Amino acid sequence: MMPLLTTKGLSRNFGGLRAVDGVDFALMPGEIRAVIGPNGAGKTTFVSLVSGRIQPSSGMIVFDGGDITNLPAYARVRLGIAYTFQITSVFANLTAYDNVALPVQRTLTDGRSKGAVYAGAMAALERTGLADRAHMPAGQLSYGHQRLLEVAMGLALKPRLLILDEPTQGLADSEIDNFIGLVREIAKGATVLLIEHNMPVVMQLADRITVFNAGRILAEGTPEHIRANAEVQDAYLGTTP
Amino acid sequence: MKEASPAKAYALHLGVIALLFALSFVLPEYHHGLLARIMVLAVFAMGYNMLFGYVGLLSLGHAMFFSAGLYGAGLAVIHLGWSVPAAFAAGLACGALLALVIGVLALRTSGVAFMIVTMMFAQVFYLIILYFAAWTGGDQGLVVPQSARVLVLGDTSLGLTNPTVRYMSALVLFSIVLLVALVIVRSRYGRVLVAIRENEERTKMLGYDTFSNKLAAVVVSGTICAASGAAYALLFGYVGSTFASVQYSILPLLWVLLGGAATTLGPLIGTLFMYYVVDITSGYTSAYLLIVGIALILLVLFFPRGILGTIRQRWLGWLP
Amino acid sequence: MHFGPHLLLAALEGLVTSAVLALTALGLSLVFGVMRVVNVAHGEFFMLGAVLAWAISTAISGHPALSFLAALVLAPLIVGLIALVSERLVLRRLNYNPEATIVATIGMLYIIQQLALTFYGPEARPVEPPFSYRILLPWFGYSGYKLSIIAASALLLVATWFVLTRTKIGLVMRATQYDSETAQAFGIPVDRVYAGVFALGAMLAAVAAVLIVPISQAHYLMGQDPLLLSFIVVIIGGLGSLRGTVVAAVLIGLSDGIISVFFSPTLAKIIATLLVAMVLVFRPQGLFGTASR
Amino acid sequence: MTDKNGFFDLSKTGLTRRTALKGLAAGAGLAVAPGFVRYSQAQSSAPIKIGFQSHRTGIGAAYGRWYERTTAAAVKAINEAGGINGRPVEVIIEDDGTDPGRGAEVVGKFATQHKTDIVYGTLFSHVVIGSAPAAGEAKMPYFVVSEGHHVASTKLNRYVFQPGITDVKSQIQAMAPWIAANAGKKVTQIFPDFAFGYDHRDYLPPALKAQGAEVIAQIAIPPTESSFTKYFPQIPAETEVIYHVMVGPAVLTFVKELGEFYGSNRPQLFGFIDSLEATDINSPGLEFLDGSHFWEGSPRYAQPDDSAAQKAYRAAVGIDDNGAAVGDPKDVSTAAHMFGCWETLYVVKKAMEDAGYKGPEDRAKLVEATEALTEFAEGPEHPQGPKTFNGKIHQCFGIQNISKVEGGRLNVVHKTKIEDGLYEPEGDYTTQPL
Repeated sequence: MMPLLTTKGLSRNFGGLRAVDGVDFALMPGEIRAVIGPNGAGKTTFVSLVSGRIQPSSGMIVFDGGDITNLPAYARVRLGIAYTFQITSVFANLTAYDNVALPVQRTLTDGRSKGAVYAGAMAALERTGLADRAHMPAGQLSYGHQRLLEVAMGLALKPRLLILDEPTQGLADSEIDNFIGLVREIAKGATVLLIEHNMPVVMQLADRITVFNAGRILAEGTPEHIRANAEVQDAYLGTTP
Repeated sequence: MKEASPAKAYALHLGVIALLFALSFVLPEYHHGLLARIMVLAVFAMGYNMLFGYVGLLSLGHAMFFSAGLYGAGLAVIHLGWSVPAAFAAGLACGALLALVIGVLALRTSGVAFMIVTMMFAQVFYLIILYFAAWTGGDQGLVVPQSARVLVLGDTSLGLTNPTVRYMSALVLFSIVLLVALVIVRSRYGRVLVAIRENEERTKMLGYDTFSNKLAAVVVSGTICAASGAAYALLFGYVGSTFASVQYSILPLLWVLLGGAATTLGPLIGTLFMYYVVDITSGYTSAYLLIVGIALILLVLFFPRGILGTIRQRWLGWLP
Repeated sequence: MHFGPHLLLAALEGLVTSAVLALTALGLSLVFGVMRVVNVAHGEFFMLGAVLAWAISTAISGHPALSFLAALVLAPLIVGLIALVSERLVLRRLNYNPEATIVATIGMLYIIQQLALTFYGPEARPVEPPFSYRILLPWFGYSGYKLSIIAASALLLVATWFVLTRTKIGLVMRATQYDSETAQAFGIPVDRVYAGVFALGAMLAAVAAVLIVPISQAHYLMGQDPLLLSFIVVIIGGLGSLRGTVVAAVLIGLSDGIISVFFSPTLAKIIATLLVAMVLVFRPQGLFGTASR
Repeated sequence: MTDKNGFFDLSKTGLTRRTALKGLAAGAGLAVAPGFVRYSQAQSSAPIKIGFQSHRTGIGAAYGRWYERTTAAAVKAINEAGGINGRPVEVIIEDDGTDPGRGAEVVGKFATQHKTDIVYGTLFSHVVIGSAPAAGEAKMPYFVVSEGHHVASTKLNRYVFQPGITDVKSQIQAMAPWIAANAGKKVTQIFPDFAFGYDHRDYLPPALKAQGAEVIAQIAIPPTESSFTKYFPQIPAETEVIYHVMVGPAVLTFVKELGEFYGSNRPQLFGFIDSLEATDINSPGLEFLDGSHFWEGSPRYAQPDDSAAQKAYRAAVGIDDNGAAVGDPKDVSTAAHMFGCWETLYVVKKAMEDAGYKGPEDRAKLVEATEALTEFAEGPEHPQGPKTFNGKIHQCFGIQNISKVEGGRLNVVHKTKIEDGLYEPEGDYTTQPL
């Protein structure tokens, strides 16, 4: 099977700092992949490169067999790469409905889905359990609901690759359980790339784990494999309880 | 916000149009004439609001779009002898084309730089009008001959200098632009514009080419302003460089802020309000600018969202 | 006249323009940089400085140098006070919201302009220069006072630079500019810093006006051009960059003078404005600013 | 004053706006409610209402004030002598902000709210041109005191007149013989790069050529300029006369910088006093002008040969022998132009009386009566001098003064003849429908 996403020698420098340094990465369709690593390891920079929010200094990115290195972010979204922000950035002054209607109408325009904006948006809200809050301004939702809305927006984009940047950050335990269910649900139709600090969540969800350290891939493998890896223990797991 | 009470919003707007229509028959002559002018300039404000209110792009150069329409239409009549509809179309085309060019350049910037760049392009436009004084009349401007300001519809010809014809022409233009604006802001496209205003980065990550959307908004906005300018030239018979000066770039901003940015009726309310404040105070004192200044400060202190914006915030959440 | 002397003259004229522009723009830049307030009334503070200079120099009889000096000290102080009051009464209550302050300062612009028209009148009035020495060059004569403006402005700019970079006041201002919330947390009275900066900005404009008024008369509408030019200088120079502001002022002043040697004046203005606009389009952060955000 | 409709409650503003310049028959006849109540001209005691479009704010404000003073003086004189057709004259002032857009609105306001009989008084050309369509549409006689060539160009409409001041084309043409004979043959022109300057740019060269002189350089200066030195190197060295017509608040700078540039070793200077209207000729920095010459419409300083009419006019307006306000020597008048207000009002009076003018319904008659005028004799009504009037182009032509700056005053050294300023008419308003 051909990988959905590959990167070759992907690098990004900020001034003298090599935030991402020659990363070769491959992601198979249908996978749930977790990216872990200590703070400053380059995880967020890496997914930002993949989503097109920042441009690489060198290297290339291939999505579904096509070179997307020079595509602007919005074009990548239209190809099916959706990105949910680490810091919640829903449109606070717009209603939850409008927040979701935006991605829905996008997919309609692109011809990637059919039907009406209203139905599509409500479906995404139903799926995340926000339907009854559709007409509340997003800024007035609780933090947990805002995170869910963020996911709903990602879902509404009908992604083939959904990038979730620390989705459980700030969520209560009960919310996290719901969330794990939701991601599994999503993974039935899409490939998921997940940056996560919460190790139990990672271990429960991920098919494979990629460990970043200092801008490079330190290790990659199944959760069991990673758990057993001494280097990873050293660099990362050992420092967390 | 969008799906709620569409009927109410349309009813309100049609009601406003009906009211303006009815006013034509009861208003005293002076206010009748003044209102015709206000409606034309409210179109200018609506065009400005399209960009400033909904996309959040603060331009200080919209006088150039207004005067592109003004000169486009006016000079077509004066030098080429075009008919009123053709001249109006020429004005629109000039505005749209100018907006496209300016948009492509100015949208490379944002924030304060966007303000300054638009202001400077407008200044260039103003100076060009002065430079080609042989055709534009320079700072003195030109009169559009009364004999040419006749609208021929089939067998009837309507003189645009007739107060009723002028009022109704202004009302037709105003109504069309108002309804177009309402449709746009309630459309998918309008939703995208607001999203860009709220968070452009996020909008990009939802798959929107924000540059193209903003460019389209600049063109729509510029074209509406040009429509106002073209109508001004044809209805009131004068084209002059004053209308391209920076003062006329600040005026629509004021009108929109007063009436309420990102409200469809705000531009009309703001223009109306400002006109009557100047008109009334200039009767009491020659220092009316003082009163206008104080009024502005009081408004911004106590009604920071403008008149309609405050009403929407406090009482009528469904106002578009 | 031959090309060389012509160019020299244009350059001298450009430098005078630059000197005044640099001071005015610096005032705007401070307010803009520290408070994030677009002060549309800045040009009116400039005008007030000139008008007050006329009033003061007419009230004080005696040698022109004496009355001019009095104006140079008093006019900026009065303007600073007026700015302080308007900051307290209006801008602070608006919480420095960018859009609201634009409207409010437009209101201030109208008020100041109208008051000047009412109390000062519509005429352009001259102020006698402190000294009138005509420097005779081989090709043309030139005003000695104009050259002294360049020197005075340079002196004031150095003084401002010193205050901003070498004193505690400057540190406090820079801290507020960098992050007002953190500054507040560190016990910096942000509120008072804002008031001070607004007054200082207005005073710089007033000083520039007092300097220029002996060669260009006080008039109640004189604030418009400096406002537009200052905005351009501030943006081109890059926000909050003192060096950038000065360099941009010199650049714009000189280009204004020198381009007019080669083209018909209105065409020269068109070209100069277009050039500056294009710089902004292709380098929106200004020539010296680092990319914002 | 009653507010009969109470709709917009604007009649109160009307009251304060009405500057009744002469104590006139108060009472019911005066009450004019804007709006629903159709205004019918009451009987002969009702005042003739003149809407005065004044530059109270904006760039023209320095002129507007003196135009108002002259107008007040003329109306006072007219009313004391029994008014027009036995009816008092009332002036209603509206500020146009020296803005053509607002100007057109003000004309509309006079026509439809104040219901004035005529509109009058505009100075700045762009305001005249911007307001003219509104006047034409309202069929409102519009008497301007602008000196622009716009009226005589016949590009405006049949309702616009300029019967009180010679237009600039004629003025320029009348200057040429004197310049060629007395100042020099090689002339460099410096003028503002806008319409006012273009009249000089276009009309002076042919006029000088006809006199055997020539314009060797034309230097246009943008209206936004506040410093001029950088333009002076363009003045050719062989220049014998610098002909300057700068206007606006920066003219003092212009003259001072010219002085710094040339020192005492300067060419002859000839200018239009427009540069220095409302400015004391003895201001610091203007010493340089000593010995130079100026066009003046009407002399600022009292002259030894002033007519009795001129003396009476000066006293009535309240200017002293130096052309400043009586009691305030710093408040210098715009003497060269403002006489036009006085004379225009007397032309209006004459035309209204010729037409048997009763009210707005007679406006067409007033237009025709004005067009029928041909000559104005020098006298109390025309203190500046005799004039001819061309009804086809709605423009009057009078004598012009050339004054020399000597010892801090302007002394008239030459008076042109009316014929010096006559030119071929460029059109005919009387063929337009009324």
